[in-house]
Amino acid sequence: MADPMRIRANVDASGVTEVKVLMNHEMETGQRKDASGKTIPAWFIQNVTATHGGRTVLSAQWGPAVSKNPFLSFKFKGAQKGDKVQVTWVDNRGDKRTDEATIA
Amino acid sequence: MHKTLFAAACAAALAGCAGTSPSGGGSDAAVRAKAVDVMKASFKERGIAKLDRLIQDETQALCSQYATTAPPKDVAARIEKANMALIKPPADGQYLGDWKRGEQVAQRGTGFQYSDTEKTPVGGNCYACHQLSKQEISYGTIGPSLYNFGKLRGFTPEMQKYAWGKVYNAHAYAACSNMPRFGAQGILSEQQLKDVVALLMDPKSPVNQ
Amino acid sequence: MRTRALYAGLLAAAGIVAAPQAAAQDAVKEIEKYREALQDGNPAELWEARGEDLWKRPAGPRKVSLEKCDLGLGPGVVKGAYAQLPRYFADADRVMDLETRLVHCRMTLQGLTREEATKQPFGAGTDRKSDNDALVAYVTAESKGVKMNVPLAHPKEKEMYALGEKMFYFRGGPYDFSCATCHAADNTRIRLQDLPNLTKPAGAQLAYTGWPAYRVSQGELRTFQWRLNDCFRQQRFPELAFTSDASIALTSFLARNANGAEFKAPTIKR
Amino acid sequence: MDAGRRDVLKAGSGVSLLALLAAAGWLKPGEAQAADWNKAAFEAKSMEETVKAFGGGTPATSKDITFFSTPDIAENGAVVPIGVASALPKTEQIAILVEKNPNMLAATFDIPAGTEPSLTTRVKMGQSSNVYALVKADGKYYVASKEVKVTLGGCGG
Repeated sequence: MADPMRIRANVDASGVTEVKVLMNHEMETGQRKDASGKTIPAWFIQNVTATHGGRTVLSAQWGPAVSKNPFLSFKFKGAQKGDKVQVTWVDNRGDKRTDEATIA
Repeated sequence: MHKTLFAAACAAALAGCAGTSPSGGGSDAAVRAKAVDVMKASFKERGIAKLDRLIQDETQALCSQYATTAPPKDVAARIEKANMALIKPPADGQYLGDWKRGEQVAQRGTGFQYSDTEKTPVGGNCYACHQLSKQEISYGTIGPSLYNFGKLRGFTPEMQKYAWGKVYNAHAYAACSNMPRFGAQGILSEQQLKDVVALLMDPKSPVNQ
Repeated sequence: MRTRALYAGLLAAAGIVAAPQAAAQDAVKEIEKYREALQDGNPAELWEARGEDLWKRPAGPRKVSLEKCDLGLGPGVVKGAYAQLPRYFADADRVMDLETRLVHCRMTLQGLTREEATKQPFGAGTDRKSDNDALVAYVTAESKGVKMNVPLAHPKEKEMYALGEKMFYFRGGPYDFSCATCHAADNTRIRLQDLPNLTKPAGAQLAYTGWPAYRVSQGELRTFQWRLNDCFRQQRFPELAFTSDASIALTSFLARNANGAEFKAPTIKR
Repeated sequence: MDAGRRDVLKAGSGVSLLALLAAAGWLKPGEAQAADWNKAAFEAKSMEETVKAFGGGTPATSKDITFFSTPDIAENGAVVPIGVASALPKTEQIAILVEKNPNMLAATFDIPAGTEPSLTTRVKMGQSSNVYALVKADGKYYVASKEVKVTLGGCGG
């Protein structure tokens, strides 16, 4: 199973929450070859969804050009300190991972 | 490469070279000898990189010994003379190859690493240390800029011969140079050496624009 | 093989062709900006988290965690330990760097064999994750902000340092390279990468306190043992064995030269 | 930089694409499921094809789209940080494209109300290239570009 994400979420005085996410993923392009000359199959995160209180605050579709061990940061309004932010990714093999962080 | 320059006996027991030790005392040489022993026990062969690469020839041993201080004049002269004797001119007497291929050799950094194979193309990796053509801004500064090498020095047969010798065996001109002995150690082929000399000395080469 | 991009790209940028020297300076400045932009969100944190879990989780035939491992400041003390390594350990009668000590603890505490404790010292993708990398990430991160203070009191520490210094200047292999070929002069660079002068405190401090690092070019966290190993690969030497005496001697030399500087790693690098 | 970008965009013919836009369902409520991945867009080789796959017409160049934390030169193409912010009212979607990658589209983000039209991520670049930020705002497409050079580094090999 995939390793956990690292999620940081901080709300500032104006009520804007900044979320920073690091994900564990190879993000293999499908264009590289291994030592024996065989193409390494594509393997990458396709969908990312971030939710707060059941509401989607960001959704993304990714291709294999997103870097290995992806990083993402974004900001949204409407959350308070102590709330939870959940992030889920799904890759092209159907693997899935959900982690959450408490907003500080 | 791989013929070690001179007999490696000196390197095998560096204490034996203590006559030229800068400190004159045995202790510095003893530490150096122990360091060599520890290194030999700490490396393992991998792929094309065998343990014989840790056996120093006389140039390597002397340049290690005098790494923090320049070698004394007589030692430097000895190193330069011995290395000069190793320079072989091209078989057909023509120093200039094709500067376009020379540029490829200058750009390429692979070859002789344990991650390479016998078949990996070998480069000169000149840009790692030198500025050459002005179009390539990703160049190193370990060695001097060679931009306009031929233009500044003149496109003469003597300068072609000098450029050949310098690339072939830099220690012949400057003892304990940082530059690999591309010809003397068998790193680059005769054709590649000519191509690099052309990169430096052909009036049409981007180096001279 | 690396992409040959810059050459063509810059030919097109007319202003740059006119002044190669200035262009190189601008390029160096822009690369600084690139490095800055990467600082926020270092994937090394993923290794740190996994390493903390490995440190605290019972494992090996004896089913114990590494929490009793003595990294030099007493059993279980992780905070600041890396800033005082390598050092002499009486229980092993040997100078050890962090990675050698971790192998020692995994053998003596958890009951692993040497083979088990040293297998896969460096990661290579998801299928070949390295426990060593993760543990090193965790332990080193616990020294962030701590001043380097590597001891040089015990005779064996002194000997290791002296041997490391000699190895630093050892020229060999088909290219006649030594560590000093690239790392003994001020203000030089290889291609566009600045080369620290490791023979002076400022250079050694800058370099040593920046490892381990997440290497974006490889997508892996790279430890100091890896750094040495890969330098020797590029020196065209045979392979420097993991936790070998030469690796510890060189680490002793470089770490001690970094004394007084604040430890900053794990960092993120090219 | 702008001239080059316009050349690329001129190639797109907006007319027939408008019909597609009307028929497009990619923003229909309830469709944003995990399985929702716009294969056609990610396989597109040009800006024109990519926008077409989104169901949009020719994007207009906009100064209201800005890059931040995006370097002019990347020390390594494997990880190029890209920050995009849109000041266009009703920004609904931000996409990042790399002109000279085998497939141009790297990532696309849907921005719901309450989320700022500003984000950062990191992409791979095979070579020096223009990077595009394509923004959908109030149903229309806009674009901005920035050139990022990728350097060679290190000891070689």
